[in-house]
Amino acid sequence: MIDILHNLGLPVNMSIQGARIDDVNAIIHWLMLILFVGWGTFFIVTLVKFRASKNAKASYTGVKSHLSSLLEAAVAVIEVVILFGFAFPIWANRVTDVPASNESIHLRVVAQQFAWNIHYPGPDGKFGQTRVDLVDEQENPIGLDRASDNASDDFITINQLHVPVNNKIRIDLTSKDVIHSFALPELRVKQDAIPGMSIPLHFTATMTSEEFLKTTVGTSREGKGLEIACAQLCGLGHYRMKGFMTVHDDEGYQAWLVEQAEYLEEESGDDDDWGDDDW
Amino acid sequence: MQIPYITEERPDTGLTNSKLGIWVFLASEIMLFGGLFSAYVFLRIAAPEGDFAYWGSKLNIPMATINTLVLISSSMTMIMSWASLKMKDFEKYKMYMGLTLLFASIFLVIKYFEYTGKFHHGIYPSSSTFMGIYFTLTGLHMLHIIGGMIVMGYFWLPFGNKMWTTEPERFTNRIEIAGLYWHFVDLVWIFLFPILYLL
Amino acid sequence: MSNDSHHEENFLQKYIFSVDHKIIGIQYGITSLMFLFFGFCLMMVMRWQLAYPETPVPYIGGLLGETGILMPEIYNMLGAMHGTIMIFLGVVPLAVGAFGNYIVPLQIGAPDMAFPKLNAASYWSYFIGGVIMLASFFLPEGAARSGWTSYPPLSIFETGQTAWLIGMVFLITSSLLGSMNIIVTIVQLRAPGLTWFRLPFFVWGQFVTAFLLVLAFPPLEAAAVLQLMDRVAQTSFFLPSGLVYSGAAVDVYGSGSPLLWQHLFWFLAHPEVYVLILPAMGIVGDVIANNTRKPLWGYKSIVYGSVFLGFMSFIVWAHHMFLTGMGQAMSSFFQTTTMIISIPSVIILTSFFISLWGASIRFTTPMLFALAFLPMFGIGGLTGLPLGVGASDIHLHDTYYVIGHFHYVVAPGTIFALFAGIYYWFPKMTGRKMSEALGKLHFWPSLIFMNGIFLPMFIQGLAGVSRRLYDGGQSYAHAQDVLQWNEFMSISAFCLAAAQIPFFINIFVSMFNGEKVGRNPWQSTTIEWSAPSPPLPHRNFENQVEVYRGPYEYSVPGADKDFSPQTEK
Amino acid sequence: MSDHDNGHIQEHIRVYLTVFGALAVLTLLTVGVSYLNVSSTEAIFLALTIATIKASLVAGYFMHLITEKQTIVWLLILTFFFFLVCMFLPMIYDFDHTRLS
Ligand code: HEA
Ligand code: HEA
Ligand code: CUA
Ligand SMILES: [Cu+2]
Repeated sequence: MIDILHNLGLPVNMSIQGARIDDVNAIIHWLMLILFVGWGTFFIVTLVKFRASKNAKASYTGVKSHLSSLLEAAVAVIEVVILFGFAFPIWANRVTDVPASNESIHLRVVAQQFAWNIHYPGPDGKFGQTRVDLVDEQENPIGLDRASDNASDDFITINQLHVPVNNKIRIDLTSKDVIHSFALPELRVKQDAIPGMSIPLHFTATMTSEEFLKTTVGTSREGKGLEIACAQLCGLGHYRMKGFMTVHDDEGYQAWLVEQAEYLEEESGDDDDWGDDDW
Repeated sequence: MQIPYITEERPDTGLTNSKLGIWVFLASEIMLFGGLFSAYVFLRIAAPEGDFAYWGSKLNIPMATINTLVLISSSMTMIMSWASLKMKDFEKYKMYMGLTLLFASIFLVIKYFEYTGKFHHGIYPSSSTFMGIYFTLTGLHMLHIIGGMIVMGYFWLPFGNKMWTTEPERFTNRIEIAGLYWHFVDLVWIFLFPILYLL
Repeated sequence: MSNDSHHEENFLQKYIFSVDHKIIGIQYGITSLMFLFFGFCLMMVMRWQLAYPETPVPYIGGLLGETGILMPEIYNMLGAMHGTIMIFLGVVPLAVGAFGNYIVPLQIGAPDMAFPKLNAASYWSYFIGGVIMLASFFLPEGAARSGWTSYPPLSIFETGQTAWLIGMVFLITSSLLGSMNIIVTIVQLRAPGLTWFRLPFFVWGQFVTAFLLVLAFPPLEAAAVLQLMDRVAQTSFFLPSGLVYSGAAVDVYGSGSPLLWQHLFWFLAHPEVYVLILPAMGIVGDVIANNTRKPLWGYKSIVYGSVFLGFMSFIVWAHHMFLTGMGQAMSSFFQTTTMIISIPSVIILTSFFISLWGASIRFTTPMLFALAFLPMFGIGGLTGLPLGVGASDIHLHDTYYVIGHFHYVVAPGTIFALFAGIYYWFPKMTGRKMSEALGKLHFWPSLIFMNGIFLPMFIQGLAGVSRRLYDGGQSYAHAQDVLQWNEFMSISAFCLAAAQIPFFINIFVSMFNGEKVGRNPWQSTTIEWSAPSPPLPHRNFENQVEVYRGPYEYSVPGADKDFSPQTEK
Repeated sequence: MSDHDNGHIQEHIRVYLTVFGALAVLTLLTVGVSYLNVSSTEAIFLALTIATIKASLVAGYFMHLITEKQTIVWLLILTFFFFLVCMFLPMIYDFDHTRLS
């Protein structure tokens, strides 16, 4: 059923949530198509049939039956079905089934002009504190307070989101400056990042990046991996506020975590200006 | 063809044009202040606990109470000036309208002292969200007062009220319309006073 | 007012500072067409950049800087101003200011608007607002660049927004004055015998629209004042605590909320979109009845439908905000109201369709535009449904799908209806008919190219391409598959521009050389056609009109001609 | 109301004066109440109730709403409804956002 939309451009879906979103999308588009074709046929038939050159005298009363009311009622009923059958449950899943920290991979994303800062809690699974006065665009973009509890093993990547496949991922989303919108088109994830608010979102990827890349073979996007897009106008760099996303298998993810932990180690080694020698 | 129903009422609606016009205008004013009141509530909820109350306590309640009374009095003199016209007593109208203008000016003077008092203490709209909304709401209300004073002043001065001799009915209607506006401004203050000063 | 038409008026009084609703209507019309044209030009520059990113813009490149390449900040300015100009300076003034002003008093048999001086004030307030908006391009700060929605905090940090806000205050004032006037005029100045259900549908459309403007615009005015305070008095109504902007903590009190703006903005802007469509539907209704030579089918349900539409439009605004973190209860509420509001639109559209059955359809130019409105609005409206369902909006929000959705309703929808109105009422305004041949030359290419621009947007939107992208999606991987459409759409847009040339010529040629026609060239029933063309200054009709029947009494059985005007016994 | 005779008006004037008195008293009352030691919900409730009473007096008598024509009453009911909708907006923020912190 979704094929028709895929052919119209809907990207390959690679998340559990996305499948259901695609279902609604397909159903609504079918409804739209049927209505449009139905009405359109009626429209064209009347235009031809009742043109003045053929039908010189109009009828004062016109159509007598009230079939159309039935049709309107039918549209209303279908809408009710879509709402109660799909839309509400999906939304409920989106906002009330947010997994807790301990049953998911829990990350924070702090958007800023024009980058995505991704805050990993490290092995302890707990985030350190952040403070506005510690923000330093070069060295500490989210103002992480290394001295606070749980902060020592936290690490931050810029524009690099790494997650494991088939795991519940939870992201707490916020922004430092203006409103951005965190979008992963292939996972059907989109959520505004609003300063002053921290909004949770969650998803489960069903494909690794590698598998995904195979699906793109032969298309114009061949070889281009997954990306984080910004969907809300956020200034003149909005169009290039792009992040990269990698979905690993479990081993790959663990390996990546270890690698990050090593970086952290190295950096905290020379404490006068850390990170300086790496770049 | 003339525009009908300027002085006499349209039979089926029972209204003159300007009567309906001012009420539609007031409806839009209700929504204007509605938007601001809802912003006030919104911001109050968003602000840290007790923030609004803390800044609110910096306002001067006695001055505002006097101002409330002044404004109520001006509303009363306003309606009396209309009633005087209804009784064809132009001299009384002049007196009551003059009083209304006087009360309105007193209101502005007191507000002036309130504002400058705040400025002297280094309190500006940017000092806190509460102060921001306080200055915005009262400032906008003050603009309404000034607008009303201009209109009423015009009807009070000789060149504005010479219509009384030619078309007394129409002039009386105009005063009624101006009055409706003025009472509305009063009514807004009746809500502003508790939500800004007392809560 | 002193409307004794005997005393001589000089040129200024007669054509510039006139208080005659017809002159004001025409002033509105000319000004708003120029703004539409200007908004169109801005968009063409944008479309050039989208099709050929970072290549110098031909002809006017010199205006954009040395290289002639459109820079991102200018792209954002053009985008914001295209939206603002098209909506607030183009379509609303044309639909409400021009048609509302010119036609409503005539259709209800009134000598003028209820408050002629306010009417003039409304026009001049609009004019000043427009000048401020245009002037903002030449200010050192430049024009607004945070979208027509002006979401804070961006709009507070970016330059150029102050002029936008001040301009908006003038435009809002203008709309308020204008719509107060329309409400009072319709309630008070209906000719004897013209009961509510004898009003042409166009008047109903204007009536509901006027209510939307009067009640929905003030909250935006409030919001504009608050944003102005944030910008000039350093308050922080829309700025939360703890912001860091370009590397430094923002020095304000904080504790505000960016969402407050969104709520107040959409509280206006959703009703606003029905402001764009209701007058258009009104025009379409009138034109269809006239050219089918039969009454509108289900007139009453159309009227109730539009009243209900107006009412509901106040309680759906948050469907623009599903992704701001809305919880279950609220999103369910707004999804439900959004679905409910689609029903009256379906009813109105269905009635229009059914009106065609049994008709004797004349394919005049206004009728062609009105007919094209139906499926085009159909596409636009139907694509509103997946946006109104939260689940599918997750994928479609802020993509080109949204752009496609609303352009279908406003461009081949409203703009076409307004074209229909211009062709239809031109004879009333000038006493001459517009050329049918040029009209058709205008219609067919416009129809084709409109679809050429906007259909591919759905494809791009489904692929997930965000809107407001300076490079049209070049830098994003997921856009690669649909990028080829950009050039196609842009070329269609340039062709659409070319397709407006016959229209332009038609207006000027017909004004002076068009076929002279009598009072009622379309053999119509509504009251405006019983006035001379153009109607008499300051009084419209020779005598007080009286009304004896409903608005669309065409082909009444037993009547001697196929139309029975409302003013004839 | 153009056919009012003087007697009627005299009666109206008495009403106006009474209303004025009531407004003054209520103003003092609301100030007095604000010094009471009640919880903030109660304080809000009291202050708004008194304000509403005052506003109704002004609207009803000074603005003649109680004897006003149907058209205007309906206009105001409609406006008031949308006013309430507008007031509903902060509530949305308050209790139905999936925000943390
Ligand atoms: C005239 C303007 C107009 C109109 C009439 C509409 C009508 C509708 N709109 Fe649209 N909308 C806009 C202008 C308009 N909109 C604009 C400008 C925006 C974007 C703002 C921005 O972000 O910049 C927007 C955005 C927008 C969104 C937000 C999207 C997002 O940002 O994620 C939503 C979501 O619910 C929505 C829904 C709807 C719905 C359900 C209708 C319904 O009322 C539609 C009902 C109509 C129908 C259901 C069609 C019925 C007809 C038929 C069925 C006949 C078919 C005919 C033939 C086949 C011949 N609109
Ligand atoms: C009424 C509203 C309206 C109208 C009619 C249009 C008309 C058009 N719009 Fe626009 N548009 C918006 C409202 C409108 N738009 C809004 C609100 C936005 C969002 C802005 C934002 O992101 O903030 C937008 C954004 C927008 C974008 C997306 C930009 C982006 O996201 O980066 C694009 C891209 O192609 C676009 C294109 C077009 C095109 C090709 C037309 C064409 O259909 C134009 C057709 C125009 C005409 C046919 C008018 C012709 C009139 C004349 C020629 C007059 C003749 C003059 C005389 C006789 C004197 N518009
Ligand atoms: Cu960040 Cu757009
Ligand atoms: Cu909407």
